Amino acid sequence: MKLTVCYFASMRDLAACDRETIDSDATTPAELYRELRTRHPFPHRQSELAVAIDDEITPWETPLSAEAEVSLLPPVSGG
Amino acid sequence: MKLTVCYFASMRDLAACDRETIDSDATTPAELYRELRTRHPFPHRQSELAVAIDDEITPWETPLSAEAEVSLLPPVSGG
Amino acid sequence: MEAFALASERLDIDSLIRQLDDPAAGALVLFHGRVRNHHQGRAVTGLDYHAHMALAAREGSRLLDQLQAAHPTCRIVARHRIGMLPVGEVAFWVGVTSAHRAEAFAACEDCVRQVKSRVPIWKKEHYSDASTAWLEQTVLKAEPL
Amino acid sequence: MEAFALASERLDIDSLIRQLDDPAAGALVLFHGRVRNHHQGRAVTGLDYHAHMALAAREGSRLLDQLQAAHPTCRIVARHRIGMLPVGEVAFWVGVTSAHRAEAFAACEDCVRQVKSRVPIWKKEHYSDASTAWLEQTVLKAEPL
Repeated sequence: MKLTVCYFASMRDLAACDRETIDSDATTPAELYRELRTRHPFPHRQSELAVAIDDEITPWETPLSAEAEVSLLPPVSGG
Repeated sequence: MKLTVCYFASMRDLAACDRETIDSDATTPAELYRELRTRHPFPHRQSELAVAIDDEITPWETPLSAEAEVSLLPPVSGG
Repeated sequence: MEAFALASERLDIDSLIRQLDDPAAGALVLFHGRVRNHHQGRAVTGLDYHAHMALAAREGSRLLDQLQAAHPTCRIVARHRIGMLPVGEVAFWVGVTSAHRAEAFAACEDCVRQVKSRVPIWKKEHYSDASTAWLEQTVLKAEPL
Repeated sequence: MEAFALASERLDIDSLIRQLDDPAAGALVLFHGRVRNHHQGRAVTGLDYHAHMALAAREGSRLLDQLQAAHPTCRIVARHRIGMLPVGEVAFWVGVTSAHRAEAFAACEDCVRQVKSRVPIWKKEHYSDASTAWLEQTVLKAEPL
């Protein structure tokens, strides 16, 4: 299944890209993140991140559909 | 004993003056205020007012000295 | 800059903020108390502020010293207008800078409350029917010596 | 005027205040969150703010709607800068008007806290030795549906 993954802040630096399109068998963001940690040196445990699918923050066990855009969101620091 | 009494806000309107110099036998501001209520239609009970002698807020039983300037201060409403 | 002052002219708020400015202070909390167009159901056209000038200047400065001591991470400045003010005008202004926002909010709210209750300032409301009334809200207290 | 927006240009605070202005509102409480020159003992020369733009705009608007509902006597507006900001620059601004000062203070502080913890914005600190670090402070939560 083709998915687009978007990275922000420290994760963007570690992935060395804003976004990438990957082919994945992951059925949930939780599975996808386990897979991505084998590709990039992300230090965050899943519980330290939030995930958005198509610009909506969502639980980690939400089913992924093809063409979904998945954003990984490290802890925020606005203000 | 000659005293100067200064009025503010509603008490100034009721006394129809900013200040007046009076001859009084009052030995404390409390006695003075009882006397002033016979001269002006002040509605305030003493407990609703504060009093300053020579620009210092002071208890009602503070002894008055000659030439003192006594300010009667109705409840404030700044802000 | 004086921590507290009475002002008979319009407040130059940009200038006050510039004087408060401090590159170490991340949080700036401001309070603008403005003349409202209504009070207790009546249409208000303006407020006329009077003070016991000497006592208000002294009590205000003393109060700001106490607030500064109570909120040591903050810098606190307050200004209060005197005279006739139209609706919308800033009658009372408090500015607080701090490295920490919670402290800045606490100090600002504390300052607003205490200036309103401890400084000898009075306001007369002018209503749309041309009548007026002095507001009397908080009895001043002599501070324990 | 939008209740929440991200801004890539310097905030025009006078214009924001004019738009918030309401003759029925006596109390105006403002928060300016500015770039500090230090953090945890290190000299900071600037902050670079990034956001998930689409999500931040949406979460910010949703949050402001919720704050507005929680503080019905208030009018609340918030702006957050994006991009590289020097020391002293206003990165985050909240303005609240209300007829009642206690409500205005509560709504302003509430808005500051919630924008900081619920909107996907990140800052990278730039230090005087030319090094940088992303700050990571609050884990975002999915809202219950």
